Amino acid sequence: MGKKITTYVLLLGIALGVLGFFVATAGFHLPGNNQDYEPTQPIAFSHRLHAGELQIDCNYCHFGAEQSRHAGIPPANVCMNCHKFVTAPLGAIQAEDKLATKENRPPKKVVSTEIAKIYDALALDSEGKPDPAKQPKPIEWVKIHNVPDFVYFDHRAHVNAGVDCQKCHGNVGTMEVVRQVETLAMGWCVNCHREVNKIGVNGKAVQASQNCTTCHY
Amino acid sequence: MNRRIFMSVHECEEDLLGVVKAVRQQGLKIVDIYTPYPVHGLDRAAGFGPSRLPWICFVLGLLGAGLKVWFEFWTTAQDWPINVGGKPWDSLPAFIPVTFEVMVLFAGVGTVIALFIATPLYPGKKAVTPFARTTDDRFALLLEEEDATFDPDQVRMLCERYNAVRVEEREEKY
Amino acid sequence: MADVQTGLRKPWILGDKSLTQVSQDICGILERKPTAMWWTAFLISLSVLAVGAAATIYQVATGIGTWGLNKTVGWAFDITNFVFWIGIGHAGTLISAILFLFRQRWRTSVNRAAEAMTIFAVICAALFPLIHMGRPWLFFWVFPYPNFRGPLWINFRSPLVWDFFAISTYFTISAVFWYIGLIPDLATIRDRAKPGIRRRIISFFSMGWDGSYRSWIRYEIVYLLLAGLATPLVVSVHTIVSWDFATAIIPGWHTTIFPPYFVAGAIFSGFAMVLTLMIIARKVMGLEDYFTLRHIDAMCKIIIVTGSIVGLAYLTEFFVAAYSSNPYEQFVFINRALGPFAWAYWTMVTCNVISPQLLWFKSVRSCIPMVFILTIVVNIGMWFERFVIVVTSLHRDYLPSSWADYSPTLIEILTLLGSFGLFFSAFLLFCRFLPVIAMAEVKGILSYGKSTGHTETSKELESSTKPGHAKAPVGERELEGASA
Amino acid sequence: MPVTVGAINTAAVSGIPAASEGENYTLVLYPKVGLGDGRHAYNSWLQELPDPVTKVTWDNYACLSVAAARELGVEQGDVLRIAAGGSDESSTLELPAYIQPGQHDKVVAVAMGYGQVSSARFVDAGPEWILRRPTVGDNGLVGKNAAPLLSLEGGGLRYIRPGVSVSKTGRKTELACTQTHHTITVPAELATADTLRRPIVQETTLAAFLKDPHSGQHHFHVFEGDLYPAEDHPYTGHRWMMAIDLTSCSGCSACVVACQVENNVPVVGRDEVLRRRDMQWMRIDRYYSGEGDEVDVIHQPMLCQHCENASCENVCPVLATVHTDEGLNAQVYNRCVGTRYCANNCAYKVRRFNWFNYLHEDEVENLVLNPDVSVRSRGIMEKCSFCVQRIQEAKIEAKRHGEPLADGAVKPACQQSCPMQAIVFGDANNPDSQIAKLIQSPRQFRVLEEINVRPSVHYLTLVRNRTEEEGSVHHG
Repeated sequence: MGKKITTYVLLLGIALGVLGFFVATAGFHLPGNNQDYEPTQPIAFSHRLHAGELQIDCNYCHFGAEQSRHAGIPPANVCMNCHKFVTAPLGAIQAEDKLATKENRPPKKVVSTEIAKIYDALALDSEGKPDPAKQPKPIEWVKIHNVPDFVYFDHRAHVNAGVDCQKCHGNVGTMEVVRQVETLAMGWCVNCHREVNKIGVNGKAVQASQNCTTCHY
Repeated sequence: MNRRIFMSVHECEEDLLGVVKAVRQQGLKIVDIYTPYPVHGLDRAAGFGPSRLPWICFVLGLLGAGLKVWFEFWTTAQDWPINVGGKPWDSLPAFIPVTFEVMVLFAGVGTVIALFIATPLYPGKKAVTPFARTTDDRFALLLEEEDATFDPDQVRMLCERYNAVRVEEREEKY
Repeated sequence: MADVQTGLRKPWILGDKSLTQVSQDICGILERKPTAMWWTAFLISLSVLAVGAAATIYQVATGIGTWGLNKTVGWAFDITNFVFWIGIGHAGTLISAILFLFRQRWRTSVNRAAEAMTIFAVICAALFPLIHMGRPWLFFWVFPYPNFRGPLWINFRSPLVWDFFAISTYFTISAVFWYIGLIPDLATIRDRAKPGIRRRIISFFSMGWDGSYRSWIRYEIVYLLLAGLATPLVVSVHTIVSWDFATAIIPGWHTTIFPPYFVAGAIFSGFAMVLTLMIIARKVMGLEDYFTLRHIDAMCKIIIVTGSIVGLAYLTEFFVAAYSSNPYEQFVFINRALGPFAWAYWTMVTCNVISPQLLWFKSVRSCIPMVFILTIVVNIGMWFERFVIVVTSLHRDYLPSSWADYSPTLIEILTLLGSFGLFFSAFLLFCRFLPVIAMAEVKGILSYGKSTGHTETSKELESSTKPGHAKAPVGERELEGASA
Repeated sequence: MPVTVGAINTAAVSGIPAASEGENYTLVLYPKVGLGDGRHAYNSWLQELPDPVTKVTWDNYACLSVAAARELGVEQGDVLRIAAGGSDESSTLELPAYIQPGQHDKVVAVAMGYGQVSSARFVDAGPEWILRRPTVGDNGLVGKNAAPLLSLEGGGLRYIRPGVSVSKTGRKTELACTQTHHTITVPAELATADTLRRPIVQETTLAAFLKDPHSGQHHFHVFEGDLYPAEDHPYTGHRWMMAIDLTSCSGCSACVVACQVENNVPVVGRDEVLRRRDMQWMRIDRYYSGEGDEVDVIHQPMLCQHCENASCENVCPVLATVHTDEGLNAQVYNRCVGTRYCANNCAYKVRRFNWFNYLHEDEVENLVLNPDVSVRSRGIMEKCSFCVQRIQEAKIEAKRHGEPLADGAVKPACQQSCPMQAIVFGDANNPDSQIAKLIQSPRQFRVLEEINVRPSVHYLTLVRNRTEEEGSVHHG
């Protein structure tokens, strides 16, 4: 009897072990492959809201993509183009308005906690005025799409050739938190270069180079 | 089903060759012969047919060479042609060395695997020797007592004429 | 059949051995405890290996700059050692395969040790292309495997890729050939061994070999096929190694004579190394009856032939350089003979061309210490041959501005020594744990050259005595055999 | 095109005293090409820049003529004591000898700019390993300061000091030299008469050139046809080529430093140079031609020739060096496993190997790394890329603006920095480009053309400003 129990326990253990192994290795990537990387950013910026719902053009914020190698992370000033005026969700502002009417006082400016972080970074007070007590400091965004140092990817060439941002970055407009969709492995780049030489980019014929020196120098 | 086996053990290859020829003349059925080393001429004497392993070797060699030529051509000229030192995409002469090596590898390793399967031999297999010293210095001839016409005494006398050092009969499952 | 060929020929195995005596002699070595001499030799080899390993680890950890190479001389000790060891590794398969095809009976005494030597030498050789890489941990990039780079394949036009395939094939086929040859002998050891862990291990590897003649037929065919495959393979391997140089454009490398020249050189050095090892082994392990003066004599003759081919190749190289009227080519050869590495060149000529000529004399061939010294001299010479080819061609090539000298660092020298440590450690272990002489094959040639007395006696018995003549002993043996 | 040579202002040199007689030598102090008077001594690039003539790095030395060295029984590297009278320490200098053909027999020349306190920072230069030798001398500095031997005369510094004595100290040091064979001829004892001079530089005199613009050319057995089908590798887009005018090149080595700066080429330190492992992608080969002390100097900038039939590419097992469809010989660092086969098989020996992890040794240098070029780690081959990062940038910018790539839009660092404009780079498939015209020049030749590697770097014959048609020009 004791032996039987031992056998069952052992079998169960093995089964659990195998299950655990598959669970643990399900997210396995080869070294250097950061597919599905989804870090938490210092500000809970929603691409779904901005790029998806509000239909803001990618190039509005990532204006470097057309003119330089790097698409760039927009400086906080770019945020302020809108967020000088848009400071909180509509609901919060309406609530404050209601409250102010009730209390019979002028409504206070409502700044959501996330937008307040932008103000903080630019050393502004809650009214959007420079606050001499604060020091401007950069927002420490976490880089998601990263290629190794020996790879020279150029946004300019791709954007001007008409490649959609989504081709490499996935449908960012649906992502609350941005995640790396593609592998960004060399084969992924090369195979796209091969494909577009046959079918073109959005109907336009292109010549995508497959020379090593296109990316490596 | 059981069968009766008649075994005769000899001390040297000349005796073995002699007795094998003699039993063959008598039309007796040889089950197997156990020897410490490959005795030349015994295959003909015992009437064992030739092995088909050379064909396996040949086919595998051709397969290896063919696959390799195709693979080299495909990788360098088709899948991703890269200009290396101005050489043509399909540099067939440069592919010969590797093709040859892969041919030998396929043929050699494949034949040995075929041998292991055909014999069969595999690691950890338990050896069943009819007589302990057949891997040392004894030659054992195993005959099958097919039917009633097999006269053990007569065969024993035949074997002893060729200096059989031991003669034995046993039942065997098969 | 044996009675037809006997009489005039002398036996290869001395001492009028019986079949069981062969098993006794060869297995006895493995069944006894190792001698003090074996321990001494093994510990020395192991220490040398440890020092070499330390040097290699330091090199891999720090950078290949710990070797004395420079921008002009990119290869020196590394590829010299590689070609040297590969050359040593050629004798084994040559003895096993080519001499088997030529039905040279004397090969049976040396083929097992020579094959083992081949395997260890190829391991030593394969080590050098690996550790000479700037990034040895990425060595697998030389293999065409599917990958996430496109996939990006490899350059099948590169002789280094050919090398990779040639060496791995050669190693695999040699190892398989060696193992196949071992199976019947392992069965012999198994059946002699006392029950216990040793017997279990040997039994595992003997693959249930039982000496059935049906197996022997297939076995013999496979052995013949492997020999037939290994013969062109052995020629191809050193040919490909020589193409490392011959397909390059560097004067002194770029020459069509290299393949035959390298193959002859490989056999030359390989036979010398087999002789070195076997002369030690016969003494230490008491194998004088199996590895006789006649064997030494036969091998010395091959050394003379191959040594002379090598000498001819040296001359031909000079002739071709002179005839080419290519200034770079001519310079390289004059520079070899008279330039800064002239000492290496003349060491090579002395050791490889002049010293083997002594073997023309029967008295030298039958003097074992003399042969022993000459085989070592030949191997020194053959190491220098590769050194001369690699270094003197590189150090002064086309543009005089980039001419440079080369001298090895301590790390390089220790790495070379370490490879010897590895080789001898492995060989000594082999001598301890596996039969040094192919028993099944030696048994097959025992009757060769012997007086046919036994056969005649049996014939006599056949005619004169009645059946059942062999009496008492049979009964005894029956008892003995009953335990099986 | 006639060439006029301005009259030499002899008045300017009248102040130099005549060479001293007997045992005494005249000491000539000169500012170093790279270091100047020492103001650049903290700069490792310039410390490792080979002197345009002696090719020595990381040291100063006393140059003696061949005859003077013979007279004093001095060999290269013997440490000499140069005493300029006076008993104080500052008037003597101990420096290794360098034997300089073509120098005046009674002159001992010493470079200024060494022994500077700022060079103490190179004490740790170079890779760290057990057999390494230091970059700085016994004094903890690079070289010896020759400034105390300057004299003040008439309110001005005099760089020339007659009456110095030169003696051997009996010690010897090695000089870290990037080139150790100095002539274009091979050693006489190792050659037959017609193979003595290597036909790797074409030179002629002005007189001969004016008569025949093709003068000085070697006539090789030119390879007719090809074993391989040419249609496999047509160069239909850009075809990058370079031309280097040997007549214009003065050997100043600005290109060498420019290339080093642009391409993140590491500084390796004195010991590594001694081991002949200098890393500069571009080097200037300096050859003496002529007999004894009467020598001509040839400067031949040598860089990756980007051969169409590149011998390095065939031998790489892992496709780390391959050809692009614009004629570049690409070196892919991240694919390289470091067999060094390519470097061995390079006829020009222009490939450089990272024997150790070189960069990151010098903090100041690391601050000026070019972000557009990968930093190579150890075990990797590297070489001139024709500044492919600049090519890529220019191509993408031209495409962005929708314009064709203009001739001259891509300038590699060497061309950009060449004060003599001896280097021209461009697209040879563009018939209007400067390079397309230069490769049609009657002076055009390619080094080692006879081995059919088809280099993309063209040279223009060196024309010496001489009136005689033969002069000291030796034909191979």
